[in-house]
Amino acid sequence: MTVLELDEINTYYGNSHVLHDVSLELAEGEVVALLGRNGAGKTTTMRSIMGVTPPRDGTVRFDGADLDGLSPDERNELGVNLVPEDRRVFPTLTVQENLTLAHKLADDPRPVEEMYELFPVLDPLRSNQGQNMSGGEQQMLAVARALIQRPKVLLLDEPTEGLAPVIVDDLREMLHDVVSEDVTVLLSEQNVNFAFDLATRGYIIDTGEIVYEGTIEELQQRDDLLERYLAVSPEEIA
Amino acid sequence: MVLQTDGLTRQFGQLTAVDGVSLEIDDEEVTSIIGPNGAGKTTFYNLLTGVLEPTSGAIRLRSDGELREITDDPPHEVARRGLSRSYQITNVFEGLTVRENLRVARIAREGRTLDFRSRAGSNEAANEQIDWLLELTNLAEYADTECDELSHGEKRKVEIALALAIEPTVFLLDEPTAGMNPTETRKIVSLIHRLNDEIDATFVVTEHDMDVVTDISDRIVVLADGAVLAEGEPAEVLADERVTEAYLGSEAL
Amino acid sequence: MSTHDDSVTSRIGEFTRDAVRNGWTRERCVVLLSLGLLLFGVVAPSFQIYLFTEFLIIALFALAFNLLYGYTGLLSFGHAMFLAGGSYGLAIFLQESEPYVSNVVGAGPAPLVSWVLGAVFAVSLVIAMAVPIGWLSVRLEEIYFALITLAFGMLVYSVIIQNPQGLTAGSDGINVLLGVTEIGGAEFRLGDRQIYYYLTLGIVGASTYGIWRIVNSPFGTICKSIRESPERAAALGVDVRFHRWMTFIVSAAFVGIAGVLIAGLSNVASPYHAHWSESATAVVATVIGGATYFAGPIIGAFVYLYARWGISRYPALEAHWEFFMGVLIILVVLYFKVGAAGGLYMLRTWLLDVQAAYRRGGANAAVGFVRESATNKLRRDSDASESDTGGVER
Amino acid sequence: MISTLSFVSVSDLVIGLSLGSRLFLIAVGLSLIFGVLGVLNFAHGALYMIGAYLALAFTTQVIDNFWIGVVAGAIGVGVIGVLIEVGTIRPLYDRVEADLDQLIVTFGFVLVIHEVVRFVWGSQPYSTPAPDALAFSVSVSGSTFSAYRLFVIVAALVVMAALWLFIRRTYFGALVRGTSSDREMASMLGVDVPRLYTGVFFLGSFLAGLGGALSAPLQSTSPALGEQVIIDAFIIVVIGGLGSMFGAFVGAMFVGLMQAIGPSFIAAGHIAIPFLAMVLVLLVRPEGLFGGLGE
Amino acid sequence: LGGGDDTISLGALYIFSGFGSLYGEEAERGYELAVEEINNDGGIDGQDVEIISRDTEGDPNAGIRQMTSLIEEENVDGLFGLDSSSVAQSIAPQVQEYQMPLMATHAATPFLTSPEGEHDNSVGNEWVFRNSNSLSHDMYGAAQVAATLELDEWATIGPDYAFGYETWDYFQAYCEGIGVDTAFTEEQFPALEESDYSPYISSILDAEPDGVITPLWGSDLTTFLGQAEQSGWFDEIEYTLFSVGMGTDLPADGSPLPEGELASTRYDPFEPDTEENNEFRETYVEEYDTLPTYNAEGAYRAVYLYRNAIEEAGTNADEIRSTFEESEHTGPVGEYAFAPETNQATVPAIWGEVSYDDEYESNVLDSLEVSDPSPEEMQQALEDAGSDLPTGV
Ligand SMILES: Nc1ncnc2c1ncn2[C@@H]1O[C@H](COP(=O)(O)OP(=O)(O)OP(=O)(O)O)[C@@H](O)[C@H]1O
Ligand SMILES: Nc1ncnc2c1ncn2[C@@H]1O[C@H](COP(=O)(O)OP(=O)(O)OP(=O)(O)O)[C@@H](O)[C@H]1O
Ligand SMILES: [Mg+2]
Ligand SMILES: [Mg+2]
Repeated sequence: MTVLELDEINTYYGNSHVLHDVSLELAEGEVVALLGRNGAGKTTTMRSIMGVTPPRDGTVRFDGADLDGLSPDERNELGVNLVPEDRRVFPTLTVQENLTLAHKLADDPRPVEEMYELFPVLDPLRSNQGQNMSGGEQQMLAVARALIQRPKVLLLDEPTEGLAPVIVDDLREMLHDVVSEDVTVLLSEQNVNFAFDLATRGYIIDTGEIVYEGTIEELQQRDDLLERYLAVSPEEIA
Repeated sequence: MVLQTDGLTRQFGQLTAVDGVSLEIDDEEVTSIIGPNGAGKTTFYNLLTGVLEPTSGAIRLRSDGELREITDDPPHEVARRGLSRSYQITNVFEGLTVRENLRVARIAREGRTLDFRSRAGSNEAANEQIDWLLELTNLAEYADTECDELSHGEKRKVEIALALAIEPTVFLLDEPTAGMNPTETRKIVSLIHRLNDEIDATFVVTEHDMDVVTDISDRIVVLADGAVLAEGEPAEVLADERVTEAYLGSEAL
Repeated sequence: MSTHDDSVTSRIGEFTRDAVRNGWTRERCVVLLSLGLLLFGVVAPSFQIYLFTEFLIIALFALAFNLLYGYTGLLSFGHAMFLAGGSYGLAIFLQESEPYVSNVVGAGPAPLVSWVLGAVFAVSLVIAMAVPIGWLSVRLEEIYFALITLAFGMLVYSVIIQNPQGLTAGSDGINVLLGVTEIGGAEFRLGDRQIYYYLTLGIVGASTYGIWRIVNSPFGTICKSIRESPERAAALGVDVRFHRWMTFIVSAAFVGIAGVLIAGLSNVASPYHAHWSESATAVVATVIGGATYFAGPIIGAFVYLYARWGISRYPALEAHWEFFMGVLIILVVLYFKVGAAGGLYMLRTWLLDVQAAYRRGGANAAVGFVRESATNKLRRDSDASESDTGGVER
Repeated sequence: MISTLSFVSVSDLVIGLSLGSRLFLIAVGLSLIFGVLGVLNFAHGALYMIGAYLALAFTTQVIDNFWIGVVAGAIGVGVIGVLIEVGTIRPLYDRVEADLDQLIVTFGFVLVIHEVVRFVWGSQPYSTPAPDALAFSVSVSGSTFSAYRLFVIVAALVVMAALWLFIRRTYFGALVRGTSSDREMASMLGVDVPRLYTGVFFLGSFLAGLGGALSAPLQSTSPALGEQVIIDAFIIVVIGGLGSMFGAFVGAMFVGLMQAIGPSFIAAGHIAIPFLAMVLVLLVRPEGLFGGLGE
Repeated sequence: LGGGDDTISLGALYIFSGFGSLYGEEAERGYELAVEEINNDGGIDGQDVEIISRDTEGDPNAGIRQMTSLIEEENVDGLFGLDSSSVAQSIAPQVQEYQMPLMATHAATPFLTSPEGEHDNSVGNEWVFRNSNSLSHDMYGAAQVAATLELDEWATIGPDYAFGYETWDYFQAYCEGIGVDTAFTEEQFPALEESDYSPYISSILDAEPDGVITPLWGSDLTTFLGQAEQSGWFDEIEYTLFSVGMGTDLPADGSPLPEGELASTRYDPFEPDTEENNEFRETYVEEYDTLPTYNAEGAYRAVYLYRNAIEEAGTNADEIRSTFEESEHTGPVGEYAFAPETNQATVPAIWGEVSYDDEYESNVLDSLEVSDPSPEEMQQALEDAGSDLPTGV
């Protein structure tokens, strides 16, 4: 069943037209990768879904309902969560407050303590302010803050950026678990291997247009696409 | 030796973020500092550049041919003495165009910050330098775009260009390729190689991308819990059991 | 002027035709504007000259304020203290030393010489104030900077009110009268409406040019970088605090010049000039004009002063002028995203587009363009969020 | 002129606390709105003035009941605050220079409110009688005070306690600090930002109105009422720490006591004392005595 | 806009915004009443009179801009008004240059009618007139009152600006000059718009003076009164002299001055008991439902001064000026003239005991019998006190 559907959306920043007729579909419980080079429009797509930069035309549907006109918080209410690429942890709130705030705002949240189990690194930092954390710690907190709200659709914008390899391993596993709980994930990544490990289907976006759509297996075979749009050479695919 | 730290320590309350780090960075070397998240890498940079004051320990930098203590110097003086950095969390002049961003660096570099009289951008030599940097970092296309209109990866390149622009003796790059796509990453790697070869620049780089680390490093330092866990030739360090466990995980060779 | 009248008019005609044909280059605009300003002093009704002189002075005040705010990112809520510094500097100098000057240079040129010396003294006084006050204030940023400058401003205000050593005449203020100067048989009164207008025009013009050069100099570029990210600027080798301090002093010095001029215009140095509400004038003018544009504060000062004047001409409005000014301020802020200057800038771009359409396809094309852009605008306004930042000519 | 004092007399203390209490009622709303919106609300003093006028109107012009006047003043001003926020502050949130634009709008409202009040009530000062139940004097160690003055001190303490509980209970502090530091992220996590802001504006304005209404029997009510007081409130908020409720309390009491003691030490300079204190605090501890500590 | 040919236009400069706006409102009532009467009565030589009023904002800078606009844009035939002494002092030299008559109706500083050169601050000139009495009159009266009270110690509490300080200076000088044997002790000058006078009140009570003179006005006075009452002021201080306490504000207020205290005013609606005054008072009460204040009366009388002058001499500014100078005038305050050199109207200050009048729901004064001083006596008093202050009369 389709949970999230983008139908020919066009998004602008002021006068500059960034997304051109982008269409996507996410079925329940699947992990879909959104790949493309820097500036291709991945973040903009996610912001369009979340409603922070709503598309000027085209529709975003969630569970069949048109999201047009809904504010980000209303979309969050429906179960959409975005982990932004620049992390955006609340700088003056402590780790505990960041988590508790997200917890209190959700209808059916996970317990706060569960997050510390998922990310043991955060445990000793409970009373550290967001602004005083290392880059990787912030990244983990950002992911935890989204997960705690038990989202239906999770938009992950480059979640592995700045994470140590061991932590990337952990994250991979964790997302596996998360997906098994029927969470639908849209994942944007520069770390192609990470995306390939998790996703079942993928889209490639380039200069604001979807140029490819297919399963990951197919994509892994398409050296031409990988090279042209993702600039990875086949040997780099583990 | 261009840069030396001596028992450098920094505490935040109970936490010792950097714990007695003594390092010597040699001329023309590329040193990678790796370590788990929260190991203290960025804090170490903040200490070197004068943003944070060490709880104890000393920092010495070679400038004008001799090793000088810079432990208590404020950031701008450290920069003037030849230590330049890029930020892990992008920190560029958002409201300025890419070209203006670089111009700021050039003006600072040339010590013309109090020049009221000439026109900004009228200095031909500086302009050439800026154009060269734009080419080098693949930003020419965005030269006249304001940074707040760039995507994340594009801004990352401005971040590096800024660090390069002040022609330091030592470059401190904090996760330079984070958020860049593979082509760009490769370009940054070759850029580091090139500068290292051509102008004998010294680099200290932190990275979580192991391909980059193995490619560029002459030497690797592993930090864990603020202290040096291992140090030495890349192959040797990466083969270290402790390093695999604390940091590399499945990326281990 | 009279002998070249024909050629001047023909040249103005030439310019105008050129301007229409080739678009408005910056140089041409400046030349036309200067001519207009020079003519203004001759042809305008006397009161309009007065009002315009006041506008020029307030424009300089706001412009100097914006050097600190718009370019360096520091909002000062106490800049009026330097306005007062300038006007009291002049007033006190004239009061205390005019007789001595007269002894030295003779009674004829004394008023002019005293004024010049007084102006120099006043600006030096302002700089002497700005050095320590700035040194302390630039330790703080953002709202804290605004508040500490407010505090210093009010301290200066209360010092003036307390009449230290009988220097400031307390709440009454000091009358400033610019006497008749006589040099080589020629007699003129510096305070004469027209003479004072040209004097102000010259000084404000030169100061504006000076500020324009400063914001476009390497110094100005560094200011902008500090506005955007002080940490990054420091990491590149900029001594941020020192640079802010210097900008503070430069800005104060220009405000001091405005203070000297305002004292001569209204013939009084009054404590009112130091009050925070006077600082607010610069802030309001800058905001309604558009802080991101160099000319923003000038346009804002114009709107502010002429709106006030316009209201005063209608007794029904004058009786409740604060209400109308308040509504005006609210509306301008609400409906002009980047201030009135931004509005003008967009209008200009739009007119040029219309012109281009006209040139491409005649009147029909132009009308078509107008219609299209109107519908586009309506559509864009209905978009929920749009991060159009404007700010073209920082 | 220095008079010999046995440090601080009881009467100075009572006067200082009562001064501080009224200042607190104004400053706390100002601080609250600043903490959330990042806007120094210049119209806060004008809102306080409306509160005083509404109390006056209910006490002497409409129904002769001071307490109803207080309630009406607080709620009425709260509603006016909501109208201002929804109509003119909210459209500016997404501006580049939102803070300053909003500040200027509130400045515009100072002028507008001022004229509207003058239109309705004229410029002449009014005095509001204290409620009958409190219209008697109390003698404290030789000095005479009205019972109402003491009541205001109690009222301020009650407000402080109520706010404290409210903030603790609702996780309001974190919500507010998080939202004010990153509005977009907060909305992505489910914060209805406009509603939160309107709510905060209501609360802040409500407190201003309450302060004005409660102060009415202590001073004359005239259109210029809020002008001086807003500057005092700024000082307090800075000394206490912007956005800190407890700071506002301590700052208000501090300034109140200083104003009470000041005149006995220095013949003039009452304007200067609070400003000097503010400069000192800013230089030594820029975030204010209780700023940056969280709530 | 502007004064056309068929109307006589006069420019009114008052404070209409901010703290002092009550003055503008009161003055407006006064001059509007005058205009209505005059125009109903056929105008001035058949021409309607029109008042163009402008707000000085109490700011010299704004005041001068408004004055310039009135003269140059509106072509007024004369100016009147001015509440703030600092505005008046900066405008005075200007009207001389414009050769434009100015009838000050309120601003009370003696320096306004002290010929330029007499004292550092003097700004008087032949174009500036004042039809109300000045602070100097008021304080001479206060000194006379003090002489009859024979108290040992006097203190003051006044607003922190020139008016507050000048009041205290003149009071001391005149007391010394006419030989009042007393000491001057505590002085307190709280800021304008002070919201709580308690600290100042307690400072004064601590000093235990027998009498206090206070020139507080407007909402400051109202605030002060409430707080003084609550601190037991009126039990402890024998006499409080409210200089111009019967000012603009009190008649309209619910908290009048305590009965039995002493106060002064620039105009008393019941004194002199002439037909002119009674008629003015009754018309005014009918129109505005409150007793006229001195600011209303001053503005009212200024319009009549212009009417009389223009009917006699036409709209030539110089002629108007000399008519002011030469004639005897009459108005609600009684008969008066403008003293030569100073152009100060010979209207004495009125001191009296405060009582409450049920009919008008307002405070009224029961005048004290004090003699009208001549300018020479006042001059003598200041000289005897060794003061360099000008009398301004
Ligand atoms: N605020 C903005 N204003 C104008 N243009 C913008 C803005 N943000 C992004 N853009 C432009 O929109 C395009 C798409 O940006 P987007 O951030 O969606 O890319 P991305 O695929 O996420 O890239 P990256 O991998 O670098 O994060 C880029 O060309 C960028 O320059
Ligand atoms: N100002 C501070 N106050 C308190 N703790 C801090 C502060 N700055 C950093 N820390 C803590 O110090 C530790 C080291 O942080 P640092 O940023 O140096 O890590 P890092 O090695 O750069 O990590 P990453 O790879 O994630 O960027 C972290 O646990 C961080 O939370
Ligand atoms: Mg992106
Ligand atoms: Mg780091």
